Amino acid sequence: MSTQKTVNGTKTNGNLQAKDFASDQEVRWCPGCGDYTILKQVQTLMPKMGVDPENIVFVAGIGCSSRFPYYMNTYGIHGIHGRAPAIATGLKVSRPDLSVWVVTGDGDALSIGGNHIIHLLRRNLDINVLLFNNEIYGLTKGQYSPTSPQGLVTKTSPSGSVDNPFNPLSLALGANGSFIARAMDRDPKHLQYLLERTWQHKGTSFLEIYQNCIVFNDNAFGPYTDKSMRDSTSLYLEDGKPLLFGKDEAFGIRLDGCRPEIADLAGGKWSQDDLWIHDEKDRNKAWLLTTLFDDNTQAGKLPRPFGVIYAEDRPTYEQLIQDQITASFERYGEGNLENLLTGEETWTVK
Amino acid sequence: MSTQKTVNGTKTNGNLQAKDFASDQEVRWCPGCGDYTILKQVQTLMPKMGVDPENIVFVAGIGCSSRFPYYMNTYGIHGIHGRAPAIATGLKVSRPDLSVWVVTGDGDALSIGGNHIIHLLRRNLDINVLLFNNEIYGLTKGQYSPTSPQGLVTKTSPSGSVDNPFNPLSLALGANGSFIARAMDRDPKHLQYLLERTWQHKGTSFLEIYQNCIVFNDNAFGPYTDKSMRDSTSLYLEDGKPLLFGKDEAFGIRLDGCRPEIADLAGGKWSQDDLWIHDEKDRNKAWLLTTLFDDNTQAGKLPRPFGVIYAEDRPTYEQLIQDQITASFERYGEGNLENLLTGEETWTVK
Amino acid sequence: MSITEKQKKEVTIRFAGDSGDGIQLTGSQFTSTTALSGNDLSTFPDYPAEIRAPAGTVAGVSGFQIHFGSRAIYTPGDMCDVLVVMNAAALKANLKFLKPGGIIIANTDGFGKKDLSLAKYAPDETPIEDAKASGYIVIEIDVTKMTRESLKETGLPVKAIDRSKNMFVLGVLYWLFSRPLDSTIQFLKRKFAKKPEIAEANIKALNDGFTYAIATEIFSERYSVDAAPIEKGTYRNITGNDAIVLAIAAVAKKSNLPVFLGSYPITPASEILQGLSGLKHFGVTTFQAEDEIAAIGSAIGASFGGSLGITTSSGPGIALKSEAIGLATMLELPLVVVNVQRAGPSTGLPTKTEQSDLLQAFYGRAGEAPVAVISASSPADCFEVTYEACRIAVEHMIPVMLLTDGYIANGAEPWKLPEIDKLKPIDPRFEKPRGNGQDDHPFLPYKRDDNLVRPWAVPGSKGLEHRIGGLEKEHETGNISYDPDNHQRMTEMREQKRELIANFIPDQNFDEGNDKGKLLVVGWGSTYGSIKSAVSEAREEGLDVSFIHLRYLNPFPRNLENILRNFEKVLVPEINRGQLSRILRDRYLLPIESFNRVRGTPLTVTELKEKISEMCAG
Amino acid sequence: MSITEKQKKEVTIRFAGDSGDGIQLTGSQFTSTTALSGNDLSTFPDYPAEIRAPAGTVAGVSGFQIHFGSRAIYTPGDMCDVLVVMNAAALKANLKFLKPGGIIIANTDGFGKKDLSLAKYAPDETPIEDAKASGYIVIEIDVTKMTRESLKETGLPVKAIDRSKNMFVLGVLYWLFSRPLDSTIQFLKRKFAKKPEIAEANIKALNDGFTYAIATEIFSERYSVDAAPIEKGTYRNITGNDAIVLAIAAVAKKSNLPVFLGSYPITPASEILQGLSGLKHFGVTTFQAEDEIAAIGSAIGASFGGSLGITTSSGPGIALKSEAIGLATMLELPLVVVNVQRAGPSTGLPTKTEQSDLLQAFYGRAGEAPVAVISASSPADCFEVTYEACRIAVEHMIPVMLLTDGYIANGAEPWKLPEIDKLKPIDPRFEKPRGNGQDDHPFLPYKRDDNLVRPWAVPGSKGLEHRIGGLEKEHETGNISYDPDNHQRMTEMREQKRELIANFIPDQNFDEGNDKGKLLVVGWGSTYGSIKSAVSEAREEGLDVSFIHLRYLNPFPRNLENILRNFEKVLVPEINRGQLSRILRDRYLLPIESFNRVRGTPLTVTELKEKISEMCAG
Ligand SMILES: Cc1ncc(C[n+]2csc(CCOP(=O)(O)OP(=O)(O)O)c2C)c(N)n1
Ligand SMILES: Cc1ncc(C[n+]2csc(CCOP(=O)(O)OP(=O)(O)O)c2C)c(N)n1
Ligand code: SF4
Ligand code: SF4
Ligand SMILES: [Mg+2]
Ligand SMILES: [Mg+2]
Repeated sequence: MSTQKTVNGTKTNGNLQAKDFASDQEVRWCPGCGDYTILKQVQTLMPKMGVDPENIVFVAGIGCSSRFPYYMNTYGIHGIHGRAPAIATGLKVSRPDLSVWVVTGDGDALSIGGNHIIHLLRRNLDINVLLFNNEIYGLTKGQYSPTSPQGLVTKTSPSGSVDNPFNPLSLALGANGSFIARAMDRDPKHLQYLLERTWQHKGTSFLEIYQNCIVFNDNAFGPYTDKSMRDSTSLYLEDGKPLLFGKDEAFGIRLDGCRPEIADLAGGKWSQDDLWIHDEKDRNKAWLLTTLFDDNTQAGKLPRPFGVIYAEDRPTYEQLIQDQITASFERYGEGNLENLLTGEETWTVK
Repeated sequence: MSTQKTVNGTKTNGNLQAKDFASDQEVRWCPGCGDYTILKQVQTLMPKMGVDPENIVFVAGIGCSSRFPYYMNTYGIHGIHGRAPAIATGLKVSRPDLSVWVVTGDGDALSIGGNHIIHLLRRNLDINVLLFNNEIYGLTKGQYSPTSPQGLVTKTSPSGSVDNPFNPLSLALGANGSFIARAMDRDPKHLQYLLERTWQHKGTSFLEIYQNCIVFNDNAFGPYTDKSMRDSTSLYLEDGKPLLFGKDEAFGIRLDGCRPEIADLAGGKWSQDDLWIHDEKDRNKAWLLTTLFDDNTQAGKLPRPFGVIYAEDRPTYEQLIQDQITASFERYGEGNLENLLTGEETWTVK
Repeated sequence: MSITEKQKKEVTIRFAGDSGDGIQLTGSQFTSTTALSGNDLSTFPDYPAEIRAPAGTVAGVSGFQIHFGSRAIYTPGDMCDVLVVMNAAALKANLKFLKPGGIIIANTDGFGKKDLSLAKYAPDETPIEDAKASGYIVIEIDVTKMTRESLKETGLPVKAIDRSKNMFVLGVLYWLFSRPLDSTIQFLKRKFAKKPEIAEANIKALNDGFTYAIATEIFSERYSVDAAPIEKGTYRNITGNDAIVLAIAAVAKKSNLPVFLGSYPITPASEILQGLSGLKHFGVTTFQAEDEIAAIGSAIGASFGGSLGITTSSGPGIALKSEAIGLATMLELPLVVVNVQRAGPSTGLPTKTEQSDLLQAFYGRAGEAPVAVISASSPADCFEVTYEACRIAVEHMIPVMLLTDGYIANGAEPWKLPEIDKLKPIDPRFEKPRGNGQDDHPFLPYKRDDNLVRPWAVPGSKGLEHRIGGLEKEHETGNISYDPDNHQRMTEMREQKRELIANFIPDQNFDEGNDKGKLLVVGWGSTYGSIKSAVSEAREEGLDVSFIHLRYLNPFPRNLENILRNFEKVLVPEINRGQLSRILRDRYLLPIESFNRVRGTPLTVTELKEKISEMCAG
Repeated sequence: MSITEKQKKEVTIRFAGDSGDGIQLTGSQFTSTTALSGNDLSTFPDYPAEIRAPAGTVAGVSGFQIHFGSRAIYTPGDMCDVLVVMNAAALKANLKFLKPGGIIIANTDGFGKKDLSLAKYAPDETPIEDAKASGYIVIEIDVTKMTRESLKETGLPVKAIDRSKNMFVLGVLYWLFSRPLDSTIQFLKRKFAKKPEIAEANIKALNDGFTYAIATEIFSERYSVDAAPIEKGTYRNITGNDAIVLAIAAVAKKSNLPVFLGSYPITPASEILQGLSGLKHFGVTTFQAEDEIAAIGSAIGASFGGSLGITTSSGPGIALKSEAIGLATMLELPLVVVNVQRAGPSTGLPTKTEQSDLLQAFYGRAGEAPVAVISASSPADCFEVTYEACRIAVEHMIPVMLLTDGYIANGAEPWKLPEIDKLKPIDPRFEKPRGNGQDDHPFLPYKRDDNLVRPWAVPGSKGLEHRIGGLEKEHETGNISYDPDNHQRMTEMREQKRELIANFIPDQNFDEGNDKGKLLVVGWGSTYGSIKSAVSEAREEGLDVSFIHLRYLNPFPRNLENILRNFEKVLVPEINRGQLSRILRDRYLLPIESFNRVRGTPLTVTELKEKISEMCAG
């Protein structure tokens, strides 16, 4: 019998290291699975937050990715399929002091859990959502998911999936998401940066992480991670900086009205000054960024953006509720049970 | 005992009139409810479609609006709360020959049914969705809905709703909707036009209809329907035409890059040539249109658009499935049961 | 003509009119006055299924029934003595509830040609004359005319004047039942504090109705009903849903636990969410979720965070929660699931009552997922039962299903205010955070106490970090375990934990009769009043019948089996197809008989009494 | 050393190794060859819970058990005679399944230091020596070395060579059980048709394994198992999930109905969706929905449109479908709901087996929502049962819940191919479109026939336009009705319609024993094999025990009560906490005993036989 590992009571977060956030449970993903890197990066982030482990909760649904909480030496719930956002919402509304994380997969979040995700996003609770997108159902052994590309042959789509996939970031923006970003397992440094941003954002942070399922959908993100291609297919966004990509940043993106197009900086026609300058707060342009990618596997097409696509400050749901609670106490005072039970009209039998 | 009314067998649609599409069931909405107009306009549309009544099916969830099928003299299902898109999907996939309509409310479609709606939109079945948005739960007597404005006082939000509402059209666009439009009960002619467009579109048509709940949320759309205000708050879109609004079309909308702004045509600074020309096929601009409205109750702010915001031709889900079925028959011939049962390896006991 | 004054032991009145006629208000005012007069009483509102059906139609009729008396009253009455109808549709919809020879007070203005046709009477029908011919006593009053007459000096517009019609009628009834007007007058002053002219008009109409009844001698008899022998104390009137709201506030106060309600509106449960949404200053947070699954999910999340998580719904919504209830049985966190049952299956008859979710409560989950089940027998009983449900959930770390139904949710009865100090304490099993000491033993989230209850380790507690989930867990450590023997053991423990609750609930007592004999009637839930009335009437007739009414359904009280075995026969009346009777038959192998009806309405005392007589005779 | 040839009546072999070792393939090849040799057999794969646990660990062990014999075989066997282990973890995980004194064939190359440590053996443990010391016969083969030796001339890379290790072992086993190699050789040629060098290598390894066994004289005994007396016919091997797929294709063909499957993947039901998704040319359309609710919703929509709607899932997914199943009971459309049960509650042990969703199938809905329930007893039985479920759904316009479980879903056994012509006809109750004739009677969508079945009126049929929904419906017209008596009547009719199915299913027959006597064992579902074995063994020992196995659970066969009453005692063995036994006790008030285990595994014959002996003695 092994016991659940608990953080040594004497350490406060300041002294902790990534390994202190690893639980004693054996990590059981397939060798080579992208989930490992993400776990490592999350564990690396934890000490930076300066939040004591007992004030952190990881909530997950069901899926390979959703096993995540078992491996974190914090509080954790491995819930039911698709419902992590709902569980996390109840937790965060009632415990705004906690740092709450949702770990979910493309099936968990966007198939069965689609409704909860979009409602979480519009409500804007301060919850960090890590969506491990491997464009497949891993745990159930290889059926297509709502992010699988049309035509993907899987166990349930022997002649190719006919489903037009979701664009998770467009969906999140359409659902009034206040923080929308994309990372990949194969670029751990950038992932680490985005995890930090995710955590820093006050409100629902939606971080899509491209995650390779080596067994059932290997190399789905090859175009963005393979050395040979990634320069021309991946665009790294930086706030206030022009949109540049390609080997030696030879290309940029400019806007012709509302239409983005590639500007070849070598040609002499365009310089960096002509380029679209990324503004994380511009919701209209955020839409363009989420939809930029549709053809990007083909040469000469627009690249796929990674980084923070949109970040908006707006009140969190739990704050608005806390405000109402405070106002309620101010207005009525601490509830008087006797008065409440008595109500408006009574009579007495003697 | 009254029997369910059936269309007289001798008439074909060509001879039918709106009233032939009214069932014999008493319509039981509150007097003055916006649902009546919509029912009338739908019944008016029916004969125009040239589809025989037996080939039309109305599917609904639960809500005041969802009682709709009972009043149509076609086939109909009054399902369970939020699930009409799922029921309609099974029907349409298996019976692509039928004209399938989903009637739903803001609670039915966007609260409990949110997941099914977004999946319907991405899959793009040729189903016509009429979303009766009254920004309230009518049937359950007045709780706030996911489209109720923040701050609305209802039975479940005595100090005002803290929920940031969905923008149904942004959500639909984010979910890859191929046809997105908005109408209102109080402009029946325009509604009739949009119903026609809804029906004509091949793919999932998403028509949001502002509908007044006279009992629990009266006048929620007053700003767009009241004579005194509607000129400056409502923008009627026409494909290929500039965006004009205001009394005597005195104002237009122009685009400063990606930022829409009001152009006062009287001032002399701007003429109609400077205006944004509506293009139903432009998805980027469609996003701008869905988000145009946020401040529109205040003077001088951007108006709210009505009409077809976006219309895209792309293959329907049922067509893609039919294609696979055809391909399957072509490739394997009509399935041979004996061969199938036999499988790859058998042995015989004598 | 002289007027006879008659003493009555009990009376049932049914008010009926169009949804716009203020019937519910009239009813509740009559109720208040009756309560203040010291009668025992029970009421039931009968709303139309539609929000606002077209005025004047049968679908639009709103009803309110009150049964009061100088003896103990348990039901709103099967049939009424007096039927007040404001229009033809109201008569059409309600005549079937009037006792033979009963009194009809009819607003003749509601029986015009158009009214008759809206009510779907045939053109040549004369319902009032027909009623007289059938032996009913019909008192005809042109209420509209009399009210307009009464208020013509007020200068109010006719529309406003017509809104006082119900007060005129109430005045008539107050005279008929020898009631004082002052309570209603006070009420009207309060209600229309900001519109004194409206208050005045209503008060005048009320007074004039009263005077009208004296002056016109339309009645030959006048009634009085003495005060009932009621337990001493301070009372208020309460509906079942309101009682649940109050109980939850009481739990928050007494347990010092924050309470979190995750819910999604549904008839007839919505009022609980509505009521609690205004009680933030009692430590109750409400969350209107996007659907029932999110509602229970959020409640589970809140329970993990150290709140008492509650979720409320009705049958179809509870069905949606099944999977998450299963999760809660694995997590072993406190959770209260309130099911205000309605008539099913599926959407069924959403505004009508039924008790047909009992088997769902027992068995409606995948796998062996034991929950506790408890039920309320009347509107007032909802308070104590809800309190108990919360106590059990917290102290036993288990989901508790609380069953009420549309009938008690909307029905009202007098409720004796509880003494707050005497409410049972509620004692959460919180695990203490680990300090820095050497001797801290490792934290074992699934180490159970003598009652098999695991500790509640709340985030924020240092040293108790742990992970829980729906996969089978290893005994004590709570780690995932695929071990066959462990699964057997944990399955048994979860079940056993539920059974051990029996040690923390009272033994079953008798509501009527002796502890052995010929016939035992066993009830549960909202049928209490009907059964109580039927059994006590049968006993008055000398029949050997006893009655127990179960509050705790799973586990049952420890002495239940003994009680059952002391009777020759057992009868279980239910508003379903015999669900409790199935459970008892399985459990005790006794030839239990089921008396059941699914008519969307309470069981009638008459029918039930017949069945009792029959069984006592047989 | 001479080799003894021994005749065996039955043998159980368990293959075990790392997930990468090709264990399932080895097992299924041994199975094919055994089947071709005319033995009766039963198999069970035992996959790891993880997709790919780290190589060499206990969590990563994959197992395959086959039980075969010259007599009838009903289970894959409680314990095995021969255990083949490819590494230390495989031994660790599986030694408990080996009979005392049994044979271990161990790949010594899998017992290095690293292997022992990965398998979590203590550093000083020597599991092979320990096994010998405990009386097991251990045959040690360095399979890796021998395979590399065997294939060194092929020029294949070592990695590829090592992939043939399993064939080498299979060769050894073929020798040990006197089996021909040709079936596997043919298979390898087919499988690697495009890579002949790989085919050749595998064949060589197989041959060399066989020769190695002869040459090295590692065995002192060799076994043969004669053909079993099997019913004549053509057989194939089939898993339960595959049998369901085939049955649905057969239904589509025989009924001429389009079949629509709406499903969402879930272990252990996914293979049905997967299998059917390739059968479009059989008239089967599959739809992978966004969740379980959409899955059943789409199936209901398709049924309304004239297809046979089917939905498949496992316990937690079925829980989510509860509300929609309720709708289907109101709509009275054909619907088949397949529940491939797994060990619960909640996520439970998703890859393990249990029968604990029976009460959910009976009662897991709001309101009185009767459905038919039917269950499969073995992989092959899934074919006929699925066919029956579809027939009942179509002919009685009712949702049918079909219960199987993880054990029969993944387990395989020989299946005698059915004669397609002899499959029962399936006859939908389609309503004819209305013509132009004067004499057309009005269409009444809820007018029932003698079996209380309503007509199926499909969109596209002129003159049959109608609206249905979840609100209570008026008898015959199907219009919404709030009438109390109508609700009573419709509730009874829906129930009665389900009961009348009893007239269209066969009487219950006996699987073992006489039709009266001391002890009757009643089973259902996947426990068939274990019970059959236990009862037949007990009967061989002369015990007075009979056995019936129920396929039709709701309604039960008409003669069930009579059967039960003819025995002194009744025992119901189940892999749950006694669910069928509850139902039978309630129904027949008989003191039925429950024998139950929830260990995620089939019941063991041994334990069950003990219980039977005990009851026969008592
Ligand atoms: C109610 C329910 N339905 C279905 C399942 C089966 N299931 C478990 S995980 C999963 C999908 C996992 O896909 P994803 O969320 O993308 O996670 P991944 O395994 O790819 O990380 C499914 C369908 C379940 N556990 N519960
Ligand atoms: C499963 C379930 N949950 C809740 C309900 C209760 N309910 C019925 S309609 C409705 C909301 C209706 O709102 P909307 O869809 O906006 O329709 P409206 O009445 O406003 O037209 C709710 C919560 C239900 N019938 N079923
Ligand atoms: S199946 Fe895919 S996602 Fe799951 S653990 Fe294996 S590689 Fe990772
Ligand atoms: S409640 Fe509102 S939406 Fe419903 S029928 Fe009445 S007015 Fe219409
Ligand atoms: Mg995935
Ligand atoms: Mg609404």
